[in-house]
Amino acid sequence: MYKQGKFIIAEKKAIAKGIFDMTVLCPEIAAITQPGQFAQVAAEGFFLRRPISICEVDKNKGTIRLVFEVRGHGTDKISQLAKGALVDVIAPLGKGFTVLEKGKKAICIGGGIGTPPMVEIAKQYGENATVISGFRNASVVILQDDFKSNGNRTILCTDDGTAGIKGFVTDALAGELAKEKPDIIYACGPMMMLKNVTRIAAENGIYCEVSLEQRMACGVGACLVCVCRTVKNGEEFNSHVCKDGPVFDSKEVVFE
Amino acid sequence: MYKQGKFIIAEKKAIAKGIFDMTVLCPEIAAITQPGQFAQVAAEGFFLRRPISICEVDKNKGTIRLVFEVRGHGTDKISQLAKGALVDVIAPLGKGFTVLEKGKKAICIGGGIGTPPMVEIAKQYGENATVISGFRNASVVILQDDFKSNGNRTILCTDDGTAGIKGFVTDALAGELAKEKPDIIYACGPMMMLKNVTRIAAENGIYCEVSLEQRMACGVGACLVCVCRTVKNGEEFNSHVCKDGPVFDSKEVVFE
Amino acid sequence: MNRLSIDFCGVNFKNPVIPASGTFGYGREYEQFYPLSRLGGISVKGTTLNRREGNPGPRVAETPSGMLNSVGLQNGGVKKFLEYEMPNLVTKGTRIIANIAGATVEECAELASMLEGSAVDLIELNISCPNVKAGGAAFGTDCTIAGQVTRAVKDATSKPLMVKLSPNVTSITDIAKSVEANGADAVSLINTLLGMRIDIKTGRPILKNNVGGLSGPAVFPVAVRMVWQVSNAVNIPVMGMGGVATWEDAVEIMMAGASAVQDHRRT
Amino acid sequence: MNRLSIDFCGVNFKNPVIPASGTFGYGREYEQFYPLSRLGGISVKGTTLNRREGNPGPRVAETPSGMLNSVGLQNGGVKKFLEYEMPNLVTKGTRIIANIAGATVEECAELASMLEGSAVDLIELNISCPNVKAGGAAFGTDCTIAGQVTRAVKDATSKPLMVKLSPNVTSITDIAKSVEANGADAVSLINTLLGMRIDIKTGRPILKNNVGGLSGPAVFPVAVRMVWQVSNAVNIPVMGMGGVATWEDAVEIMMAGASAVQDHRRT
Repeated sequence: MYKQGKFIIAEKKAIAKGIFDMTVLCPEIAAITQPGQFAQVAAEGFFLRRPISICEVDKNKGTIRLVFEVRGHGTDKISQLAKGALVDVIAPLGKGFTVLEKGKKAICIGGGIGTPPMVEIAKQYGENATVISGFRNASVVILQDDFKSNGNRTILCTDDGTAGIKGFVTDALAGELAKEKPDIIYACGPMMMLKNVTRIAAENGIYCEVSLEQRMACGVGACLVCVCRTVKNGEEFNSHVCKDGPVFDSKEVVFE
Repeated sequence: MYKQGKFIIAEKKAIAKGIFDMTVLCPEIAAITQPGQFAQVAAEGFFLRRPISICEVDKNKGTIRLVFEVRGHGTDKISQLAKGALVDVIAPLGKGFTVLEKGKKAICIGGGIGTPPMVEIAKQYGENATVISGFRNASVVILQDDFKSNGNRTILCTDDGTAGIKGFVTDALAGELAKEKPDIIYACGPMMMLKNVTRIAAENGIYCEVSLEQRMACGVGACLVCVCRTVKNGEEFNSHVCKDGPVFDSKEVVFE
Repeated sequence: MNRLSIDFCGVNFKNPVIPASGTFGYGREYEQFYPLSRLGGISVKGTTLNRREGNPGPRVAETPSGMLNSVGLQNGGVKKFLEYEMPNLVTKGTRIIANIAGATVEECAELASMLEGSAVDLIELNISCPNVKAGGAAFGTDCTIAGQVTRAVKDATSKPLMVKLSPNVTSITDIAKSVEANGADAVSLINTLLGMRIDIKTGRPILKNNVGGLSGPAVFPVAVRMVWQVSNAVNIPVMGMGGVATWEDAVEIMMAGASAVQDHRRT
Repeated sequence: MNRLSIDFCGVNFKNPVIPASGTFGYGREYEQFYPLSRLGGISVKGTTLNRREGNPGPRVAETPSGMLNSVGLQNGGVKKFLEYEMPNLVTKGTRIIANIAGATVEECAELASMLEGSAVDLIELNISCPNVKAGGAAFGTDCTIAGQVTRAVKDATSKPLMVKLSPNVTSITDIAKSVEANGADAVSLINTLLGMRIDIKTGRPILKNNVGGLSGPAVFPVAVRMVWQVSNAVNIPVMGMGGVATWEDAVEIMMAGASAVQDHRRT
């Protein structure tokens, strides 16, 4: 079940170089949104909507929060929408993260602009979640305070060491697993990162869910363009990020 | 010589049902604009600019005034631009009206949305100009006060008599000519009206200029799409409204 | 009485607007938006003899006022369509147009014959796909082959047959006349225009398949022109499609000669 | 040295970007915006043997991300071009591409021969116009006729010859190979796609000529695809055009295989 409509932008600000943070007032969407789902956002003058992961949901205020990077003319157009303006959104879309029962421990891993969807899922685990996020450098570090206000433990990595520790999130993950194994791992970011996280999780026998990206059109599973390669009981087949995902059991994703 | 740029909208208001009045601050354009010239106005999301006649020029304030009717999605888009916003304009374009020396008398005839260009040309003649304007009904009558503040004499006609006298501008013109013949007649409006004005002017031996309309693309004479049929010394040929016009000697226009 | 209802080559549609094949899945995805019973009919996504995985991704590229796609006819095959989709579709109270595509003339005929027992109202034959035996050239780009496949399918079915024409041809009227002469009860047009986009950051085509089908408002003027040409060249009804996004577009393409319209739902 | 300069079939252009024929007149209208000396060259509007009045209006219709036009080759004829336009153009310090169109093979050849003495750098032969002797079908839609007219023009001129190809064909690579085999020194593509719009208020086509040529960003994906196909099929250079509106578009169509670009100035 998803809704479409034009909703008021309650807040909008830039939070890093080319990265925007937009809060949309849409109670009917907020009420049914699960962690890890996404929204299809219209960019005026462009034929296709832009899929944007839902960073956070406030069911009391009836808002969803979209944190996105300007990657082209379309996302640039969306980023120009001002507080108080209307934004055309279809949400919530796709299959979100599996949430374990209270008391279970999770490690949430975000790579660059793959970090936003970790806010809502990490919130479900509070102090039982460790969030490992990695960025190119200090100028594009985002959402660390949001994780802290979730009560999460945070480990910040940058490629060049200009913020947090110098290194990859996978190094930090290995370090964490050496100390204690969580009940579940969530990851979103570049394919290479997801591939490595998947391998490490498998080696440690930990269930892992990854959130994938693909060029998308309808967003609801009708047009079949947002294909990704998956495997079940030894058989490979095509799944679709918008409907079968964006969240997949990492064991079922075929990484080239 | 014409200019292109994005200029600030100094004023914008609706002045009748579906008719908007926009004042644009563009000193470099205002400085060189002649009565009867037009502007090419960009409508966001549309490939072609919309040609709009220049209603009035204020060289001191550095503004031009555009009065236009919403005829489709493009003009509707332009009508949504707010005071203070930027509008992308190319102007002044085309060949304007011939202005006679002081003291000469003129009759200016506007039919419906063909009325706006009469404001600036009538202003040149002050009390020596009689403005005959015709509209479908009272709900779409525009610019009468502007003509009065020009010092012009005004004769208002409506098809249904809901404002001014009931009847066509051509009837009013015939009546005026019976009393006194002006040195020149200017007209802008539906082709049928222009055809009749042209005939009446010819019968009375009065020089007459008409401003034509045609679907347009480049607006500067390069693409040759805005064709109109004209005649000179007995030979018929195609002219182009954007460059050879929009104003033509009525004797040179071929009316079907 | 319903003033919107039409008779299209013997099939009664409660209204002339039908979502285009490939844009609407099997209706399941959009049911909450558009109760299927309100639609004139539904042209379900292309069905082949055997299950097809389709092309690798990326399968889509945005273009000005349109998009390119190269799904590659991914579908579960005709058996799954009959066993899994049809039982659901027949309960929806709308006309069912089965869109079929084969790699050979024989395969197209076999597909049609397998639909014989079903509740399918109208068969739409896609001839824009490559004819394996003719070196991969599309059936729809050659008058003779287009006629042959039409005749073979017509002989294999008792259902009305509509042939979906490719716009990537020198003379679409010649193709239309050939399929009409070979038994087509109707034609639908236009299928997508072949196009390409390149990612200037990488220098590589955006689509993994390099080229794909262009659809959307960008192609609408070509669709209107071809519908106008074809409806003036044949005596069978024309179903118009290609960038139809608004009610004004539907009116315009019907004014060009279409008796019904397949539109491209925008969500 | 100028890193942007290119050699295109023997003609040196100071840069590879050239306004497309028909969009730029003879340069006079845009001179104040774009000093002609800064352009790689100019492809002047289509020139015919005798003066042509062109089609009646309306000649233009807007489309999503594009427009239809049906100017009908209005121009003053080749004599006026040589006597009135050339003397002005030669002073501009840019390469001059003369775009010529004829109603018969012989007329095309005569046009080319009349340019012999002139300072024209490159002849662009438009084969998308109707061949009167072939019942009005465009030269560019038949491999044999396209080859014949190319050969006739090549034999009539000592200047490099570029043939402008029509996209309204089943296989543009076959046409390209045929004109290459018949002496073309280069090809330019794509010309406009045939399209139509209808005014739903009147039910009549917007263009007086009913159909017209579609140009603008809407057709860019088709242009990229055809440039890619043709540049992989022939050994002569390709000048790419069709909806090129931004520098990114120019880069993209050159990545598809074009050595130079004709763009469509937006003002």
